Amino acid sequence: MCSGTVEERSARLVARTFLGGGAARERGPLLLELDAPEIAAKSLPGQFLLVTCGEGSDPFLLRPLAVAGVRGEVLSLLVQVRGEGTRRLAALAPGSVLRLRGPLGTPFTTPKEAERLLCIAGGVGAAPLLFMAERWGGSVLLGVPDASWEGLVHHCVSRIGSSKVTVLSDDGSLGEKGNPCSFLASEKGSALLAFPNTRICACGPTGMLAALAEALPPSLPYEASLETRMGCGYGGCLGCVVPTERGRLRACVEGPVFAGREVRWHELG
Amino acid sequence: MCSGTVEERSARLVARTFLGGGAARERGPLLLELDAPEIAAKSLPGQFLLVTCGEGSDPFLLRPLAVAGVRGEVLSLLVQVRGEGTRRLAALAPGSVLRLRGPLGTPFTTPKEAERLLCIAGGVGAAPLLFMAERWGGSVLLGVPDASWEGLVHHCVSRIGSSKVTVLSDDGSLGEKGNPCSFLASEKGSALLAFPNTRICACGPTGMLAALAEALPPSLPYEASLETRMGCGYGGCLGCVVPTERGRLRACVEGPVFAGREVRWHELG
Amino acid sequence: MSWDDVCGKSNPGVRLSVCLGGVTLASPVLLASGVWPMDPSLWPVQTLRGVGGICSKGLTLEPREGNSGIRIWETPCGVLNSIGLQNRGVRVFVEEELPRMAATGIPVIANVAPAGSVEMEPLLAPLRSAGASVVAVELNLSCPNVADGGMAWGKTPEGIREAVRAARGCWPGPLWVKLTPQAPDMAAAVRAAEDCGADAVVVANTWLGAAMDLKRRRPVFDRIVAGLSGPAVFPLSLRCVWEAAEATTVPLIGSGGIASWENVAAMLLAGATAVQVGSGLFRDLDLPGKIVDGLAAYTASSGFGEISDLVGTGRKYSEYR
Amino acid sequence: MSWDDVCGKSNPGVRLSVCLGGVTLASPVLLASGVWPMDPSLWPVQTLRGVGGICSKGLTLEPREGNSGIRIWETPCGVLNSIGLQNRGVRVFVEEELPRMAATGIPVIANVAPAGSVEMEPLLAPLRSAGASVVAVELNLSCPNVADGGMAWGKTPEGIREAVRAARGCWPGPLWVKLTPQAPDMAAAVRAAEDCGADAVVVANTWLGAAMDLKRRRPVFDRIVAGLSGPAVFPLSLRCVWEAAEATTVPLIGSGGIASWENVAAMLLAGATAVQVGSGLFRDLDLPGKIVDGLAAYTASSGFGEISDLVGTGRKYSEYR
Ligand SMILES: Cc1cc2nc3c(=O)[nH]c(=O)nc-3n(C[C@H](O)[C@H](O)[C@H](O)COP(=O)(O)OP(=O)(O)OC[C@H]3O[C@@H](n4cnc5c(N)ncnc54)[C@H](O)[C@@H]3O)c2cc1C
Ligand SMILES: Cc1cc2nc3c(=O)[nH]c(=O)nc-3n(C[C@H](O)[C@H](O)[C@H](O)COP(=O)(O)OP(=O)(O)OC[C@H]3O[C@@H](n4cnc5c(N)ncnc54)[C@H](O)[C@@H]3O)c2cc1C
Ligand SMILES: Cc1cc2nc3c(=O)[nH]c(=O)nc-3n(C[C@H](O)[C@H](O)[C@H](O)COP(=O)(O)O)c2cc1C
Ligand SMILES: Cc1cc2nc3c(=O)[nH]c(=O)nc-3n(C[C@H](O)[C@H](O)[C@H](O)COP(=O)(O)O)c2cc1C
Ligand code: FES
Ligand code: FES
Repeated sequence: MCSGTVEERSARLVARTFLGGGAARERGPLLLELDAPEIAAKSLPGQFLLVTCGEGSDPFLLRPLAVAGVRGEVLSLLVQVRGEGTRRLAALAPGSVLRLRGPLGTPFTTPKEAERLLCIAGGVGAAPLLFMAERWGGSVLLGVPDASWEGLVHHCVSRIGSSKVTVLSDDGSLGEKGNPCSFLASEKGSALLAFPNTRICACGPTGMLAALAEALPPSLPYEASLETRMGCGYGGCLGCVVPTERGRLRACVEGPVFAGREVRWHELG
Repeated sequence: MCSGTVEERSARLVARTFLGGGAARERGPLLLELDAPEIAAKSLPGQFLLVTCGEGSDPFLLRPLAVAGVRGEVLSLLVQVRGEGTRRLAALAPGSVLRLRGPLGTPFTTPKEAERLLCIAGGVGAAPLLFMAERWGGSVLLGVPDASWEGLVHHCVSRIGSSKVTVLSDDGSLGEKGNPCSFLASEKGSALLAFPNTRICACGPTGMLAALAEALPPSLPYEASLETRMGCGYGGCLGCVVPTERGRLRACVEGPVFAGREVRWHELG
Repeated sequence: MSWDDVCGKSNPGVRLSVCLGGVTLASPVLLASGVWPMDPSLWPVQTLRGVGGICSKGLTLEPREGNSGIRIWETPCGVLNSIGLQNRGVRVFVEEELPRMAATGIPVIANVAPAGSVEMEPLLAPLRSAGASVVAVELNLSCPNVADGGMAWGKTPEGIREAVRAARGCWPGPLWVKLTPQAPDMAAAVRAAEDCGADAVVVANTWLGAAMDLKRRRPVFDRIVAGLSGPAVFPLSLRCVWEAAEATTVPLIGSGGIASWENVAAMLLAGATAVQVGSGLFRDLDLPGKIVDGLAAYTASSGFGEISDLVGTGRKYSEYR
Repeated sequence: MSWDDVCGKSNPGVRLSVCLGGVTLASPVLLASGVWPMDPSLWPVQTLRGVGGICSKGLTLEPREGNSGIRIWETPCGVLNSIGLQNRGVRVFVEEELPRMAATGIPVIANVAPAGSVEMEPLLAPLRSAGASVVAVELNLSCPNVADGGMAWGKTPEGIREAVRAARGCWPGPLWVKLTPQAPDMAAAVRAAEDCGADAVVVANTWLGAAMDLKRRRPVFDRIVAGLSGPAVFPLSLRCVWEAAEATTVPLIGSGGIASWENVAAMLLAGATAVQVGSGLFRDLDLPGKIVDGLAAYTASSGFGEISDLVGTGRKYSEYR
């Protein structure tokens, strides 16, 4: 009857790797590796966790973070420091114990045999997509702002192979100059999309996801993982809803992965 | 005009030593050594600091802790874990940075040349008295509950010499069986008090301090350092007042050291 | 997993059950309205240990899609919410959601949010037809996040009287009334509810707050104001419970900021018979279980045999005011 | 150290000063009543940077020794206090304390807590005689910690009117009125103050809370209830300021939970002209300086030249309610 698979457990931080270069080091992205066998075993690409970022009740809410990979009993997260919670998280020394709630949400659709997976990532949006590409094969289009993101690029390459990763940067200092949208509009990009049976998974800034929904050929399956503020993570509070053609749906249950063309992008803050 | 000497500064924790034995280890007392040159230089025995016990606003208030010693630029605190704040404080690894506010309060009266100082400590109440005895000479009567306090006894002995420390424990497992009050009522204790020009400084549980006020010969100067809840530490909020013959006085300005016979002990919670 | 499994196991020797205006619950810890899914397949199982009952989402006559824009905003030790009663309507509740919830064996309390007295009968009729599946109706006079009905009603004793009378007229079973802390006089509010037949009073819903978005230079919430909950408000809700207990003999259910067994013990000492846990679950899915464990130990160490023996024991002190 | 030294230095390019109902202050950040010593020899110097004025402790006609028992209790992100207006009385203030405070060059606001209308004249007469040393009188209609006067007055528009009228009659200088958040209708409260001649309104004092001592099994405070302040209440006081700004054109001074420049910016965007910082000092003695630094940077990045240009800019959003 109460068949919920969501669990909340303590997990030890076994490793912390700063991927950001130079001055950006503290900002991340960081790779956090956690010893979390039960949750790791159940997690699928596109699912996420809620994570405590310190003791006491301030910050009060847990932070949503995508499962960025599972290797045996170790679950990894990719974290970009944006505010106080992620700052505290990034400051935790290996050995620290966190509480994890998960796995949460609906994963990306498992590609069919015949399908070819194209993952489109903006910055730390790479997190769920790396897990996806690692699990199901496929290539990754990764857009980043500038060269301070080199560490993330290396991390992607080391995990899924350089032949599978196309890098774009806003200022041209890493890979090609541009972003996933401008790339897909280019000749090379169109060729990529013309490949038969392509399935697209995307995660990154809302603007990018919305632009993709406009730009991608309507025939291509397109799923996007969205970010919203969350209370509970298990579908109780309705704090995380996303406006869609099917009404206001919970990012933590029906999402965070939504059919890209179902989302009412213009209604999103 | 605004000549306040209170400062608030960041200070690095340079060493943490657990003095509690066995299972009591985490409970303390712990010795915390902080690199705090400016505050160390100004601190006098009996004065205290307010100390943050973590980031964020929970716990919200700083914790009052007596200055337990000063050696060059290093200021030491003796902390017993009683609640959430001291628990967090005890969990901080060396290298952590704390905020310190101080030095606060009125110190113990400096003994006159001719005076012989007798310090009476209950448990972690030893903190300001060790500083006192170290600075001005004098002997220490230290009452503890049981053998788990051995580390504190050793610490006292190592700082002021075994000949100067008399140890009493409630269960007789360390030093003599008894407590400072029962000891002073004994023959040995009376002899100690009969010594001319004795000045008494005490710190420890309120019950002990009150009992001393009753028991000590009225001719002996008797000062006691009290514990009350505090907001500001600098005399602004009037949250820390102690009922005395001269009215409700601030423990953070007029105290924490009070003339023992001036305090209205029965009005204390 | 049955109700018996989830309650009462871990604390032999201390009786956890409470009697609450005609309803006996296995534990004084309820899950507050609006934080728990209506679909048991989503329920995190570990949370159910220690739970004496579950309050439904605020139900309205017709389905509602709730508020637009940001709905959840973190504050120091708390959270602001502006959900706006998103729910599928009382009929879908009775037909689809309630049967599944009731089948878990955990008592279900139906939280209803009528937009006015005229809605009372059509809103409660479907619940009457649900029979014993609804152990109590919780009349929400306190939602700060909708324009109609809700809090406006709950702020004055007259409004409370009107609403409770209307509900009492069409709901024969146990009737709980959930007050708003925006009511300026808790004592008068709780007496109004009692006078008109409330079997228990919930003290209280969220506190009206606001937040500003410095980047967008506008209020965070589309409706500007939102409801504050979480540990930040605990001292305030405890005070409300104290004041309410001063004024009534109707059983009280404390709500607002509960995040530990100590909070619950404080509520009981102040006069509450039970409590509701809401945002506390956002931080700790084991909270109900931890609460009953801690409460049972405190009860035993106080020399009592039942958790409910604690109720009001902090009120004997009389040197006040 | 002079007033000029402590304000305005660190932010060239952005003007920090504000005009507040006839008083010009070098910074919008004031030290709230009740958290700052009356004796400048105790003032932590580092706190003065960024401070535009200092509110005195609540002054009463006769000396008061304040409340017995525990006076300060920590809560999640906040603090409950039950000081009960301990002070040496208005005459000692005028003769001993005020001259020393005024000599620092920092504007002093006299916070007065009359026990009733009859006390108004004798309480304000000594302050009149103090001349320019008192830049404003802050009429405290909001102390939750005493049995007489205080909050009871401030809860209704009628009470506010009576009190402000009485004060206005015997205080010709700038008159600020400090409201209680327990007033059920902030808009009505602030209008009442405005109607009777308040030059500025402080929104608001502490929130009525309580705490229970589980060991002693009784309320922590001898008076049971106490005033909650600190970051926990910030969302609540911001909402009060929003509501007040909706109802009045009198300058507002935000108070309650301010612990960062972001909090102050939010208050200004919501319509406050200045703010008071109280318990925030318990945690951070550099708070006022940090606030003006952050505010100045935010002002500049918003394209404004003065901090006061921010006032009300968060209110232009109109899709609400
Ligand atoms: C399903 C999901 C998966 C995510 N995966 C990742 C990931 O793998 N790596 C990563 O770096 N980030 C991820 N994010 C974004 C991440 O949750 C936010 O950056 C983070 O919560 C910010 O917290 P903070 O305390 O640093 O910021 P603050 O602004 O201080 O946070 C204040 C509050 O707002 C919430 N909040 C702020 N920004 C966001 C946001 N963009 N999305 C959701 N909540 C927000 C916080 O959770 C917190 O409750 C994900 C978000 C969602 C919803
Ligand atoms: C002047 C002075 C000097 C002190 N020196 C020392 C010392 O050297 N070593 C030491 O171990 N302890 C000392 N104490 C006691 C120490 O401050 C408390 O044990 C500590 O504040 C408890 O905090 P907590 O978070 O662990 O407990 P909690 O009970 O969780 O604290 C909750 C709140 O109550 C306050 N509080 C609780 N107990 C006390 C108490 N006994 N005294 C004052 N405030 C209290 C806390 O500061 C906090 O604000 C001193 C107290 C004072 C007033
Ligand atoms: C996200 C959210 C949604 C809520 N929805 C409702 C509701 O529909 N009906 C209701 O009566 N109370 C609702 N509440 C109020 C809670 O039931 C509870 O009374 C309040 O949050 C205070 O308790 P807490 O601090 O434990 O959360 C909601 C609270 C939150 C946080
Ligand atoms: C210890 C303490 C004493 C206070 N005394 C007074 C007072 O005498 N008069 C008054 O008007 N407000 C008094 N206040 C209220 C503060 O001035 C301020 O309005 C309130 O604490 C909210 O602000 P904060 O959250 O910044 O502290 C007191 C507050 C505290 C914490
Ligand atoms: S976060 Fe609570 S429903 Fe999604
Ligand atoms: S702690 Fe504020 S006056 Fe002593």
